[in-house]
Amino acid sequence: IMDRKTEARFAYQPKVQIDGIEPRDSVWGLNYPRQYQSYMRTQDTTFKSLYNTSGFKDVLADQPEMVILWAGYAFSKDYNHPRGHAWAITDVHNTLRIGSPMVPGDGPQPSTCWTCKSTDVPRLMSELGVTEYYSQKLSDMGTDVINPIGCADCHNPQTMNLTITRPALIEAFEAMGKDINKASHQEMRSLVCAQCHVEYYFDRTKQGKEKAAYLTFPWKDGLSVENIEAYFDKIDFADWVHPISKARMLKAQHPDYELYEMSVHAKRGVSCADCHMPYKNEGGQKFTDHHIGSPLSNVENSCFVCHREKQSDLMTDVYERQRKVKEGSGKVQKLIAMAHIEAGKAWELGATEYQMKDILIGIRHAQWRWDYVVASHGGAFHAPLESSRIITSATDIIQETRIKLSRLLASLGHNKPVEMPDFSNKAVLQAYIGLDIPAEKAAKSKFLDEVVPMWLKEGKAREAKKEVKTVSSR
Amino acid sequence: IMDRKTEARFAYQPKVQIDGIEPRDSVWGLNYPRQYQSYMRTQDTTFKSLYNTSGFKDVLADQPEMVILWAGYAFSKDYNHPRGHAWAITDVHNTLRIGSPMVPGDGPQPSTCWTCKSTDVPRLMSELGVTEYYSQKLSDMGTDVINPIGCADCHNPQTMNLTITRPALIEAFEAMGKDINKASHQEMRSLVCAQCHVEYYFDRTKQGKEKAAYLTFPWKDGLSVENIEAYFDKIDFADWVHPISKARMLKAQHPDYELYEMSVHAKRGVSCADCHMPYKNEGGQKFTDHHIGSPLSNVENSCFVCHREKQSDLMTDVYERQRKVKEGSGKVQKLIAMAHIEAGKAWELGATEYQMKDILIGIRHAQWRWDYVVASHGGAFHAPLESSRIITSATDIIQETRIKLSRLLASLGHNKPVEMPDFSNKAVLQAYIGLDIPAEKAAKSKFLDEVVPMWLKEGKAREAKKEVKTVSSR
Amino acid sequence: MGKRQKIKRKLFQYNLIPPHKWRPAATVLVAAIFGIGIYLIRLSNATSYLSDDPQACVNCHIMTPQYITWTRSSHREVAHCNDCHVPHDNIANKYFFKAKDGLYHASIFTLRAEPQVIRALEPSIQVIQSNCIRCHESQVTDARLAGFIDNHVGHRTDRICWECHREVPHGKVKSLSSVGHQIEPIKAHAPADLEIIPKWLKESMNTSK
Ligand code: HEC
Ligand code: HEC
Ligand code: HEC
Ligand code: HEC
Ligand code: HEC
Ligand code: HEC
Ligand code: HEC
Ligand code: HEC
Ligand code: HEC
Ligand code: HEC
Ligand code: HEC
Ligand code: HEC
Ligand code: HEC
Ligand code: HEC
Ligand SMILES: [Ca+2]
Ligand SMILES: [Ca+2]
Repeated sequence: IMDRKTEARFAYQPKVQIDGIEPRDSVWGLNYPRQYQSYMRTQDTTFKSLYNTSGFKDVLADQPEMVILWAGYAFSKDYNHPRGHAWAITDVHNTLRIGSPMVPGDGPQPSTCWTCKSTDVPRLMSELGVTEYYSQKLSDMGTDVINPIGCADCHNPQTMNLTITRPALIEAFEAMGKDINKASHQEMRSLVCAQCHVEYYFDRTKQGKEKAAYLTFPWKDGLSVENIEAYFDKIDFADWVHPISKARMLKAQHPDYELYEMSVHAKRGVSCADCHMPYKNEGGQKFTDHHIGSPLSNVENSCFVCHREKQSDLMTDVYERQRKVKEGSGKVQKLIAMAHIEAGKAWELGATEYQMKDILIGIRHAQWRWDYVVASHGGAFHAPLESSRIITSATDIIQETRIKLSRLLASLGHNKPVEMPDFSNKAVLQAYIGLDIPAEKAAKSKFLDEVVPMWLKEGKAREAKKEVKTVSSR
Repeated sequence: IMDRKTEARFAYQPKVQIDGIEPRDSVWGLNYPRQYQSYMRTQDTTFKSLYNTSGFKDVLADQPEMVILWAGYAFSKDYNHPRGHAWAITDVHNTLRIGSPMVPGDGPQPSTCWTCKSTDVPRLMSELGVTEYYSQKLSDMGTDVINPIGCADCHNPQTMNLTITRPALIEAFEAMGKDINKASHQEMRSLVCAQCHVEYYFDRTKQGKEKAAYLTFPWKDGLSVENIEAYFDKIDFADWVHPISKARMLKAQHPDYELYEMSVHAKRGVSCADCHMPYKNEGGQKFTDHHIGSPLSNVENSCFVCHREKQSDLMTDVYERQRKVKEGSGKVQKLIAMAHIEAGKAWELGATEYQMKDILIGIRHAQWRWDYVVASHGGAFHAPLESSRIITSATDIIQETRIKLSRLLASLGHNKPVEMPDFSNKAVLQAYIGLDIPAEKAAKSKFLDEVVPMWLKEGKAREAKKEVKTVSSR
Repeated sequence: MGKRQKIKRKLFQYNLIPPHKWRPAATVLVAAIFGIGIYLIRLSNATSYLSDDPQACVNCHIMTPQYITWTRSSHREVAHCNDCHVPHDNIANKYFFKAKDGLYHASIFTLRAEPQVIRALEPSIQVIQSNCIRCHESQVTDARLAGFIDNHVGHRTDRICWECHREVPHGKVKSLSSVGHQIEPIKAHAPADLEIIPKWLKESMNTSK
């Protein structure tokens, strides 16, 4: 009997022994070939649904007014739809947002940026210590971070149990007075994603850790958009100051988990993995499909577990909800862009800080709320009503602000619509806000030719030294 | 076999034979006591949920700004939450909206008002003809309309099949190019409700029927709020002209069916009766519970058929959706009220028709959309996302309009917020718009004392002459 | 379709084609039976049994409780009678079971020998059970859903599903007298000219008064 039990636990034959933190999926893959092979398919960028894609669509080209919204912030240079996990490192290298750091220590971004991109991160954190890891430049770790998101981010190598490898999530739970160790397995099937698919900010004021760009999730007072807004207001945080309107702005980054938690699926206990990593049958073996991507590429395995509608009905369910939310968010982003420019005009005409105070708060709050919905690429389906509710409130706030602006402008002698740039052209708008994209692209091209290949080469050489222990067959 | 077929159809023992159109439920009740008794429970006004009630809550007292929205229209005098079907006649008698018509032919409202209130309506329509029925005054039919909504409105007396007794629904289907006779039984379980729980208007331009206030559902170009808005714009229809803003206004009345059709429940084939008239077990007998009211008074029989959540979870599902929609609608109604008053100020300061044109269209459209959502008391749960989407668009439109207004006001020399009356007091606002409610109430009291008892007495006397045929027991 | 072939094959299989010398007599007999048969078929709407229309089953008033409880159940939109009560492992088996079951029901019904309380019999219990599993396989075996329901894995194997899911789909109380009036127009009984709009209204609207 004992024998059979062991057999049950090791129905598979481990080929290699995984020691410590092993960042290379290919090594794990020797033991778990099905999961590995399906995970490798996150390289595939061909799937397209109505609004989303694995194909790395250029969001700024699609909706150029975002360039105005993010003027003065790196997102105005470059922002794309996400693609599969396999691309996480490449896409960081490629993005204009990190500049073109030709030598270590160069460039605008801190090491913290790597946190959600690589299995090398838990390795580095354990080697350097968490605070030290957060205290460098992105370019300092170019040769160290070479493996995209993978097994080691979510799994305990000994037991294969799901595990949390990112301190920010653990700390966020602590801040809320919760213990993540108490999470059920079903919750873990979402929490592994919540390590990355969440809104974050860099705390540079942490006592004794002032040098670090300390990755923090602003969940202390709750997960709703209002709770987080109030949290940021209370600590008077701003990601940047908008050069046109001078508003102290917030950037919302992919609050997928937070919005999802407001949905009926979450209330009914459905986890991210239920839809994005459904069970799959291959050669009589059932396993979790690790090809994480749009569930719409795979409705039969994902939605059908719980819903017996026609596939086309489930697709239109998703599209209808996305359309209804995007109708409002598409509208409000244009209004916010206008408000920035109207505020700029007001400053130009001599408005005072005092006159602008409420207006700037209005712009900050409206854009924060809009971004919260839009930055969550799945949100319009994950939590359609909550998304729509937030968009309603953003619309109200920004229009109230624009009424104040129009009164202020009138009092400054400008009682008519403010002239706007052409909102339909990304390049024109980038020039309008003073970016020299051709120059940035030229630098990037040099960086990609000269620096990145070296980073990868050195990194691989370092790894090659680490030995892989094979397990002798019984 | 022949024998058994008859047996199947008359498994019960009818006590009376129902001839022609029998408006009295008590007569039908002799044959179908369970359905009758449960239907009589619509008299019960004790149930209260978070937002709705069977208790006839005074909506204007609750949200006084509506008085401004409906200035110049009867709804500014009196508007209540609905209560059970049993009250339909009483509530028409009581409402200030019909005035106090002391003699036949008096009063503001046409006979068409009765259409959705009584089983006497099919009787009268068959006696007078449809157009003739629509061509009188409400007060002309005081003695004729005495039975509230009942069996004869939804059932064929011979077969008990569901049936459509109101021409407006049949004509609306024709206008859409559909044949209502092709409706499935499951669709009929919603369509009987769609005879009344729908948006309507009185067409006074029907060729050859110019004297009639011809009840019409504006569905020709589709059921969405935009479709219907476009339909009304095309025929340049207005329910009334707002005395303050001078906007040509539309009133949306209870588009319960239309909004419901946009929901996921409708898409999955759920009908009104599934939730509002669930199956019930009494003494081992199963029957359709005719106590139509809030399903929240009866979650076990209604939602539990399809959902196995905790009752409290289903309740909060409903409340959460209602709260999220009402957050936006509650806000936008105040903004629209402000826009009316701001527009009034602009006229006062000498604005021209030309300057006001777009502004008035904005007010018309925003209020129409807001009303569409709010007038459907169930809408915030029936179709939460569609409701929220509409509220977003109403918010955008009214604020855009108010920006135009603030520019116009500034150009007329008034560059500051317009002074508003106290939005928190119904009586104050009614006085503000020039209503003399105490006088109207006094007249109503006289009407209720002197006229209504006479109407009912004469009506009962007329009915007493109609004989009820009992069926001899076999 | 191959329906006719299938019947023929079945008939052969069970030696139901008479030997040569009996053929003339048999032909007459068969013709007579056929005549009455057609009449009966029309009267009882037997053709509808070949379909998956639930209304087929309600031809017998005896099925009314099951029919109307089903129309008020969560399975209404997703499973018709035959989805549960007929085997779905292969098509031949489906029609064979249907024929057998139908003949049995029909005889009992015409003989008025139906029991006061109809209950699912052993063979049909097996059919139903396997149909529950057919549709819900992924749900009841999916390890990921085990998290939702304590002990479902254990419990589902040692008994029949509706021992627990008693309301699926007919509910607990199922006698004929328990369900009162069935007002959904059953095609078999409804007059051909059944219309949703009452006559008086149609006339009134036509004369456009
Ligand atoms: C270690 C961080 C990390 C974790 C853990 C993580 N993600 Fe991601 N995810 C990312 C990043 C970064 C991207 C974008 C990669 C890119 O575009 O280069 C991404 C992309 C995606 C995409 C878009 C894929 C496409 O083809 O468009 C989906 C869907 C997704 N993740 C779902 C999940 C789910 C579900 C989980 C948990 C089971 C999860 N992620 C866990 C960081 C993470
Ligand atoms: C808390 C986790 C986290 C941190 C910290 C983080 N990212 Fe990401 N990143 C993600 C996720 C999740 C996605 C997928 C985003 C989506 O769905 O839009 C992503 C996507 C991206 C992409 C691909 C999509 C695009 O816009 O082109 C790039 C590039 C990127 N991140 C760069 C950065 C940089 C630079 C930083 C530091 C400033 C950073 N990330 C910090 C989680 C993170
Ligand atoms: C983004 C998070 C994430 C990443 C990355 C990831 N997994 Fe998983 N893995 C999961 C989740 C979630 C499950 C499902 C756990 C459950 O349902 O019990 C799972 C399950 C498994 C299982 C259990 C058997 C099964 O199929 O359900 C194995 C083995 C496994 N993963 C191996 C791997 C390997 C090998 C890699 C790298 C190639 C990897 N995983 C990468 C999240 C991840
Ligand atoms: C593990 C179970 C599960 C999976 C997988 C699942 N759902 Fe659901 N879904 C539910 C539950 C439970 C509800 C809530 C309704 C209820 O209580 O019956 C729901 C509700 C819905 C609704 C109505 C909610 C709304 O926003 O209007 C839609 C639409 C829907 N699901 C679509 C999908 C689609 C599309 C997929 C696949 C991408 C999917 N679901 C995957 C269980 C699931
Ligand atoms: C033709 C396919 C089919 C058959 C056969 C079937 N079901 Fe279902 N069942 C469904 C579908 C589809 C749903 C709805 C699930 C959803 O909305 O995703 C459902 C829902 C359920 C539910 C949840 C809803 C409720 O009413 O509680 C239970 C329990 C259930 N079935 C049990 C059974 C049992 C027991 C049997 C056998 C007697 C059975 N089912 C036979 C397709 C089927
Ligand atoms: C009920 C099913 C369901 C659940 C549960 C779910 N998602 Fe999604 N998710 C979807 C669907 C459907 C889409 C839209 C895909 C599309 O438009 O092609 C989506 C989109 C996304 C996207 C954007 C993908 C892209 O290509 O831009 C991300 C990222 C994502 N989900 C992450 C998550 C995370 C993290 C969780 C858990 C917190 C989660 N999802 C839970 C169904 C689900
Ligand atoms: C002949 C017209 C008519 C028909 C048919 C009709 N209703 Fe009504 N309904 C009304 C009127 C009028 C009221 C308001 C009565 C009052 O407040 O005096 C009402 C009130 C209600 C209420 C509020 C009850 C409460 O206690 O708050 C509900 C719920 C309702 N109806 C649902 C339905 C449903 C479901 C159907 C179809 C099964 C239906 N109605 C059919 C006219 C109708
Ligand atoms: C197309 C059908 C229809 C017509 C025509 C109609 N009503 Fe109603 N009426 C309803 C329904 C449905 C309700 C329940 C309303 C709700 O849910 O708010 C109602 C509710 C009422 C109520 C009770 C609630 C309240 O506001 O106090 C009164 C009084 C009333 N109507 C009077 C009238 C008058 C006066 C007219 C003519 C101007 C009229 N109705 C025309 C369908 C109709
Ligand atoms: C607002 C519409 C409406 C009114 C008014 C109404 N019914 Fe019904 N009735 C229905 C609906 C819907 C059904 C369910 C039909 C079905 O599911 O097949 C029904 C079913 C019935 C049935 C069939 C048996 C059952 O319980 O399902 C009887 C008998 C019946 N009603 C009698 C009456 C009597 C008597 C009255 C008056 C006291 C009445 N009804 C008033 C809509 C109505
Ligand atoms: C006859 C079946 C049926 C009845 C009765 C029913 N529902 Fe549903 N409900 C569904 C179906 C089907 C869905 C869509 C989800 C899916 O496809 O599984 C749904 C979806 C939902 C959702 C998610 C949709 C959303 O808007 O987010 C909620 C919440 C819900 N139902 C609550 C209720 C409540 C509360 C009641 C009772 C008042 C009720 N339901 C009655 C079948 C039903
Ligand atoms: C899925 C279940 C469901 C369906 C289907 C449904 N309703 Fe409702 N309805 C509700 C719930 C829940 C409420 C909210 C009750 C409350 O707040 O107390 C409601 C509220 C209402 C109200 C307002 C009642 C009041 O007291 O103010 C009316 C009127 C109504 N519904 C009519 C309809 C009509 C007409 C249809 C079909 C077109 C319909 N409903 C379909 C669940 C449903
Ligand atoms: C979801 C599966 C399912 C569907 C659909 C279904 N049944 Fe059943 N049926 C059952 C189950 C389970 C039983 C056994 C109930 C018991 O023994 O308590 C049953 C029992 C019966 C019985 C035996 C009497 C009784 O009530 O126990 C009859 C007769 C019957 N069904 C007829 C029908 C008819 C007619 C339809 C279609 C209108 C139908 N069934 C649809 C599952 C189903
Ligand atoms: C000619 C009349 C008639 C028709 C048509 C009919 N039944 Fe029956 N059925 C009966 C009678 C009589 C019984 C009772 C038999 C007994 O229990 O001895 C019965 C019993 C049953 C039973 C319980 C006994 C068993 O076999 O387990 C089921 C299940 C059933 N029927 C399902 C159906 C289904 C499904 C249909 C439609 C395809 C149908 N019936 C059509 C007359 C009929
Ligand atoms: C010992 C009792 C028991 C047995 C036997 C059993 N179940 Fe269940 N089942 C439950 C319980 C308890 C639940 C959870 C409660 C619920 O959701 O209704 C459940 C839930 C379900 C659900 C999900 C229902 C939902 O609301 O989403 C399905 C489907 C289901 N069972 C199907 C089956 C099938 C098929 C069988 C037979 C193979 C079966 N069950 C046997 C007790 C049982
Ligand atoms: Ca942020
Ligand atoms: Ca109207």
